[in-house]
Amino acid sequence: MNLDRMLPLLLGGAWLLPLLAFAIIALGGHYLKKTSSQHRAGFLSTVAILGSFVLAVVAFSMWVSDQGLGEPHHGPEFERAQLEENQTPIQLAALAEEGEAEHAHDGVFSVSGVWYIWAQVGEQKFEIGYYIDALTICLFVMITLVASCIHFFSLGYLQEELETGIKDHLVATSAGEPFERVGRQHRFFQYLSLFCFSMLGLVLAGNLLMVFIFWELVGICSYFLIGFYFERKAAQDAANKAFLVNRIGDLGFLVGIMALWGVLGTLTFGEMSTKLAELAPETQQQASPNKTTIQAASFLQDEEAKATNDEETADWNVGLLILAGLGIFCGCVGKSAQFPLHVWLPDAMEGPTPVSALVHSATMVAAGVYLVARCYPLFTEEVLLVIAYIGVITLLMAAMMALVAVDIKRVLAFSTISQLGYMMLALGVGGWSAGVFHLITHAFFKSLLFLGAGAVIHALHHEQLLIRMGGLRHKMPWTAGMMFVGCLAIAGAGIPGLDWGLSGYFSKDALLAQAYAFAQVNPSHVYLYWLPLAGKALTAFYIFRLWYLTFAGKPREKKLYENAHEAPLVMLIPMMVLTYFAITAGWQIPFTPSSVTTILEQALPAVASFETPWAAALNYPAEYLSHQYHTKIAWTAIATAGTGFLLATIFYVWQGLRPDEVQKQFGPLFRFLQAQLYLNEVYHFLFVRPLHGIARACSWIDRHLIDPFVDRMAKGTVNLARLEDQGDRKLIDRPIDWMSASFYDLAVQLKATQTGMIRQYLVFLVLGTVGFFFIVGYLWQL
Amino acid sequence: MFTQPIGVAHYLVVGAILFVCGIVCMTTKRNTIGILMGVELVLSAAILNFVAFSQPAFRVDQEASLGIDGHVFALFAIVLAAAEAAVALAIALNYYNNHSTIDVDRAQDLQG
Amino acid sequence: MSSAALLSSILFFPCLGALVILFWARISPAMCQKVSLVCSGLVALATFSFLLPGLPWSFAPYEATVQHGFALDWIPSFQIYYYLGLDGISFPLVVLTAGVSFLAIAASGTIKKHAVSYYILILLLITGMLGVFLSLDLFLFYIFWEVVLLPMYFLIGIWGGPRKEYAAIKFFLYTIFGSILMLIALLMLYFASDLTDPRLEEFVKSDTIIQQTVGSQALEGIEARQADDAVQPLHTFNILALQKIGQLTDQFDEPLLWGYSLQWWAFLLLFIGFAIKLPLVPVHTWLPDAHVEAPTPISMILAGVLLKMGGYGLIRICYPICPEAAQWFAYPVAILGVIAMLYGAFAALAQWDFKRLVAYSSVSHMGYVVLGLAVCSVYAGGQVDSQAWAMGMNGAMFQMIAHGISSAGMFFCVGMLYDRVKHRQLDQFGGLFHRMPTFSGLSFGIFFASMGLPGLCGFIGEIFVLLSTWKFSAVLAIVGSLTLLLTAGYILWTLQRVYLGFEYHGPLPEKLSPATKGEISILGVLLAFAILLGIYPQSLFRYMEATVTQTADALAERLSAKEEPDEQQAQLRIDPLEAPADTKTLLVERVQP
Amino acid sequence: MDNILWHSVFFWAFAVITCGFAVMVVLSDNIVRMAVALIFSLSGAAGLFLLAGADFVGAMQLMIYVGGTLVLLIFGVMLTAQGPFISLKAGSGDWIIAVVMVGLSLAMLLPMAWSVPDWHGPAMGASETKTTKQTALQEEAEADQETVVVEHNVSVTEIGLSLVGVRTDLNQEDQESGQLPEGYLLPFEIVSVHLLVILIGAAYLARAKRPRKPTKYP
Repeated sequence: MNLDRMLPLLLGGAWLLPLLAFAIIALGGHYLKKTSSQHRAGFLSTVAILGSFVLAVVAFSMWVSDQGLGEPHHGPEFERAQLEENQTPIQLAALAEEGEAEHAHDGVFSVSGVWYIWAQVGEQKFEIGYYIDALTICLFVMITLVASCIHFFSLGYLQEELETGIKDHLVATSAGEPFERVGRQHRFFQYLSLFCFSMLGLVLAGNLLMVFIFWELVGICSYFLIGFYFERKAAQDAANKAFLVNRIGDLGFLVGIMALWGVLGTLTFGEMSTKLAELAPETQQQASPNKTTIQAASFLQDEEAKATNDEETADWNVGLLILAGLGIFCGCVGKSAQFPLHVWLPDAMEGPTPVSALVHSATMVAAGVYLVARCYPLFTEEVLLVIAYIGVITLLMAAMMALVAVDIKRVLAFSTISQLGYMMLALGVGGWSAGVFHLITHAFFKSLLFLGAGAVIHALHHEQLLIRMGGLRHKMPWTAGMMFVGCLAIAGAGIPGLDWGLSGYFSKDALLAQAYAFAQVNPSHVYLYWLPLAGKALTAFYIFRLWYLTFAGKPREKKLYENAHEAPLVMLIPMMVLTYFAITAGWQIPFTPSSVTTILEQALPAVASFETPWAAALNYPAEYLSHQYHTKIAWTAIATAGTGFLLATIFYVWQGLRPDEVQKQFGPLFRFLQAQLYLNEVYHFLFVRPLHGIARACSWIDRHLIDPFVDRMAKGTVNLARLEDQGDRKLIDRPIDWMSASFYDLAVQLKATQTGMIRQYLVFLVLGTVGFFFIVGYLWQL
Repeated sequence: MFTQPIGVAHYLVVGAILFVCGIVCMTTKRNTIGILMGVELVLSAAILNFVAFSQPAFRVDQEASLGIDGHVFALFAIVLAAAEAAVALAIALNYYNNHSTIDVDRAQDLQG
Repeated sequence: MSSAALLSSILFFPCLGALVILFWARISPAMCQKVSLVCSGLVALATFSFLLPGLPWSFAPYEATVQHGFALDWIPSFQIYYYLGLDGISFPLVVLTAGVSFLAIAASGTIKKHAVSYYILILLLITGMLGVFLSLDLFLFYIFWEVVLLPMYFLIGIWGGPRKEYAAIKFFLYTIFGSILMLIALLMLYFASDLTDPRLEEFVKSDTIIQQTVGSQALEGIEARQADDAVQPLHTFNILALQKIGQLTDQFDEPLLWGYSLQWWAFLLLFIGFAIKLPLVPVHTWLPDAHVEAPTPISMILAGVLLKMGGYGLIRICYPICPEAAQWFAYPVAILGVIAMLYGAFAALAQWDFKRLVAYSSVSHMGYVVLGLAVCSVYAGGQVDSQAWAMGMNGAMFQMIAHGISSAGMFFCVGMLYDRVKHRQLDQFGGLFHRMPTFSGLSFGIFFASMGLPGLCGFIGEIFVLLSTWKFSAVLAIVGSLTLLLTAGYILWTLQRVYLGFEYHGPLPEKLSPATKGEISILGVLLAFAILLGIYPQSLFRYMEATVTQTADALAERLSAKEEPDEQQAQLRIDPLEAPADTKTLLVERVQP
Repeated sequence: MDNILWHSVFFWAFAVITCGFAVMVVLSDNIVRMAVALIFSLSGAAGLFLLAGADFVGAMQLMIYVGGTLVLLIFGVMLTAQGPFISLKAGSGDWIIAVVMVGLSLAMLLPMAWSVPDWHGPAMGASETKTTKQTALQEEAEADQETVVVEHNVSVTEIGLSLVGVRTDLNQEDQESGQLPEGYLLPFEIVSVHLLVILIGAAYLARAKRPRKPTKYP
């Protein structure tokens, strides 16, 4: 079989099928709608994505038969490392260096090429091409599979959109009645098909500019899908917000592309590594897949005259490379909803639930993680460290927000943010395959959870508040059961002794093990392990809180409960498929030593970590070295997750602790989290309002130029006099009044901290001490 | 576990657990006497650390131990702890006399 | 068919239509439109036929030279010729002009007042615009430039909105001010030029048009010069000859005033003139008023074609004739471009009038054109990176075409709404997606094209300009890229306020009828072009890239040769790909003792 | 089995006792049970002192703490433990805070305790490498030493002398070099006076008073 020829054909076909469906629906939507009773548009779309799935599977099997499934990386050094488990960190690092030399790797096999020249200026070409390796193929299968399931689910979920008179109870007309509109299922499938096309294009793209094109296209699809119920103000705002926040990230991405173009002169994935190597002509390329040290010093030439000059060029290049890495990561921060650009994702839940399942959990938001994985060789140590820390901040923050969310979809949205944070962390600490593996497992169990939530919302007639649910397991046993599996998967349930568990168990285990290995050799970044571990307890807590509140206990709203019903089969079957994969995605493929990870590891890029002048001298443990910690980490992780589970059970089943009491006790913190750290307000105050201010200022300047100049001169004198008077009042009196008033207010507010509670003072004392040691210890180690 | 010799670190871990127990005791007990008990635990943890640091056999570099200094400080700490207990108890009794309760949460006279 | 007959008939065919309308007794408005439609349709057809391969007059792609060039005597005593021709720079703009004009006339159905004069004027306007892009003689160019001005004045002043007189006179005064500066500059250039320079010998011998017009005289002069005889200088208005003079000789380098050279002053004057037309902040304030008051078809032409005249002037006259001045002005012009981008976007964000918003978006988008042209990057050792500059110029050209398509479409959308409900207040729309679904879908496409969504035409020009700017100055590139965000901001906000929502809450809701077939086809054609250029930009680049790149290369060569590379610098020269502009100063400091 | 160090065994035993009863103190709501658990916890700590070779300090711990302080505490319990006060329960939120603080403090303290390799105990590995170079006879002698942890017991005499200013553990040369003896005479005196003052004060505070109406604060 000729992979070079067949793969582009197959994957290109899989890529273009949804576009075809989109074009047909877009141009012939009117006709398709007229025969609405047969929902043709939906079928067309579904058939297209199924076709893509089939093509992707064929491509996958061709790949496997040609390239094999990959072998787990257990070298001889692994056993040795296991023997010497009680080594000190320094010895371990030395061991890692030693092991790398033996761990030779014959490069990444990929198929790349050009479909057509997009634009050519002089000698510079911009092409529409493809780059296919194991990662591309795995993601193609994952995306088309999840998308197929969700297309089917949508056929059921959006059944009512086929009717001609739909009452939207969330929109009240001026007459006070619910707004009535014509259903538009075909529009939904049109957008969904366009999205699938863009997402597959993003994964298939052969160069960064093409990635950027599809990056924006998935953004606009997300815009359309979030704003599907565009009658609702909230949906419009959410759609705008999603696109604009993403644009902020994209600006960074663009800067990254520009910087990369400046330093490498190419944006094609296939050429990047060669160009990177060219940057350092006398590279000491160690024969290692995971860490190639290109020392800045090697830029130095022999000739004295050239030396300083070249060094500066090298510095500049490395600086540009860091900028490029940070810029590209900035794009990923936007798309993957990482802190501080995560604010759009919770609002994006305004879209229909299948959209949340597909776009805002499984695929589009994972595109950021994909891009980081794809551009991995570009990232210097500083950038990776930034990625890791952003990931940690995100995962903790989002998990805490999920603790207090009351909307079932929002809990899942925060959970998505948190899990994306885990992936970023894994990539940041050198766990390339762990991060990508978690991307894939997460896609399955999170879309399962979202579809479950969709089934619940569908059954309750668009009720999303957790506090109005409860006891639904009697009415919807299948949904409850499958969602429970999903919860177990996201919490990473498994049995460490037998090395058996759901998919999330394996991916999170790999991820935490890598973080632990990283913390072992970089003691100053030990929190990169501790905090994710703590996050795991939170994960288990919030996800089971969701399940208990929805399905366990007694029904809280009798009327809603009475009308609830199990989802129809067209919705249940996709969920079953996803359940199957949520359970098994992490398992070994029968009769082989391989699993999804080993297939992915075929695409493991060689990391050229530049020893930059500003480097914090980090050690990146090779990923296979972290295998030795798996058992240890698995126990720890299970214990942590178990704590979270236990706590959730104590709270919501045994009612040993009372949630409302806790809520009262932590009132301010609770409100702070529920308001999403007031970030929306802060952004509004810091960015949106100043921007509008500048805009108004620009407009104002124009009008002043329009005004007759003489006119202004005539009125000038009078105005001057008035201005002086006003100036006295406003510029001198007002600030002084304001100052005194605000000092008084401040004092009144500060008074509240003096509660007089002895035990509370004690808590502050302890937290302060711990914080002090944290800061001092951290700075010291730095 | 039992084949490894004991080092300062082991004592420190025990001390840390005692310390944390003391802290938790102080923050979760509303009973004045309970808080006093927490204080005792915390002091006990500190004394334990003094003693551990003064034993040269507990560490690789035997010269670095505190020696007799640690013992003397431990003694002082014990004595002061005893004195502190006496005074604190006196205060607690007084508080009880005045407020007819030993619930510290009621003692909010310092509220701003 | 000879080139002369072909180009002239295309150029003056609209005038013929105007004559027909003029002498057709008691013609009805509908008939006027039909005649003009046929007339401009034939022109559009003719220009589009240049794109087809195989025809005897088809325009050859990947070709840098002038095609279909010809010159006829006009005022030979002042070396003024009727010299027309097409090359990669003018050809796309001619096609754009013909296409947008046709669509604008098709959109003129609502004009009932003084229809005869309206269509006569609009046909004259088309001739003027085509003439500006076709003429290669500076004097002819100037004449057509002025010909455009008057019909536009009347079209705004008679068929405009409530404040039409104010807007028309403002437009007229602004533009005439720029024209006067231009006139001074081109006379300066004319009198400083001399074709008898020996350095031009090769050019004079090879260029057929020069041979045809003043060739013998020039060659005699050159021979006399080489023999050290005194000769009368031979001035010229030929734009290509002036470009060669600017690039090959130092005739424009003489100091003129306050220590600045002639070309410095010429550049400044020409730049101001073109910047007003473009328009560039701070001389842009005629644009919002003119757009708001002009009727819809005129807005389409104004935004779609007229603004491009400024950009065309810059890339055709300003930069090639005055390369050193261009380098001197690189930073100020680039900064002005970035300011225009940001300022226009900010001002658009603050507008409540739909049409004003679109007008300001034009200011913002034309800023890219200026920025793309200005990026002559200078590196250590006096090497100018012609690649980056070519990329910027190409991006600027592409941006002009793309903006011609998207802004015409946007103005048409606004005009459609205004025709129905007679207001343009953004906060009094909403819910149009329910009432006019097809129209809304097409408008979304057009607006997204303007927003620079990849896959549509607006993206390519922007990304090219920004990429080339990065080589010039990273800071400007980063600041400039903020425009992308602001553009997305105002476009999305506008779409939300106008199209989304559940009900229309403005006056005259009963008038909101769905779009007619004609309106849909106008928008559909524009959107189709936007998509075509978006997914396959090479379809445009293939025609213009060679010429634009050649222009950039020639300029870069001139500038590189000008900077005397001394030995040490040559040694320190580094690959332009790897070194930023900023390191230049650093390296130079290092070299000097 | 031969390798078992009984010192370590006793250490773990006492450690479990100490920590276990300390946790009991925390988890118990009844004040009387807390007091009992505290007695055991402190006794366990005393055992740990003895294991660490601090005989005198251990004895003092038993006498003063377990004997004195706790009697005092129980005295207090009896005086105040009436009806509702025996078990005052804290709210759920308090427990959450407590768990967070446990986590934070342990996350800070435990890595710190293990962060210094010197503190991990006497180096057994070092002596192993030594044995390869030595003769078999010496090996036997060393083997005995290996299993027995050499402890340094501080005698009461040493402590007593140091409290009055005579340091027996320092080199004689250091003492004679003209510097002041580094004893604890001054601190000892200060502590003594301090104790006296405190006890008088405590007695004053706790003296029987006429019952008074609780002051009302605004």
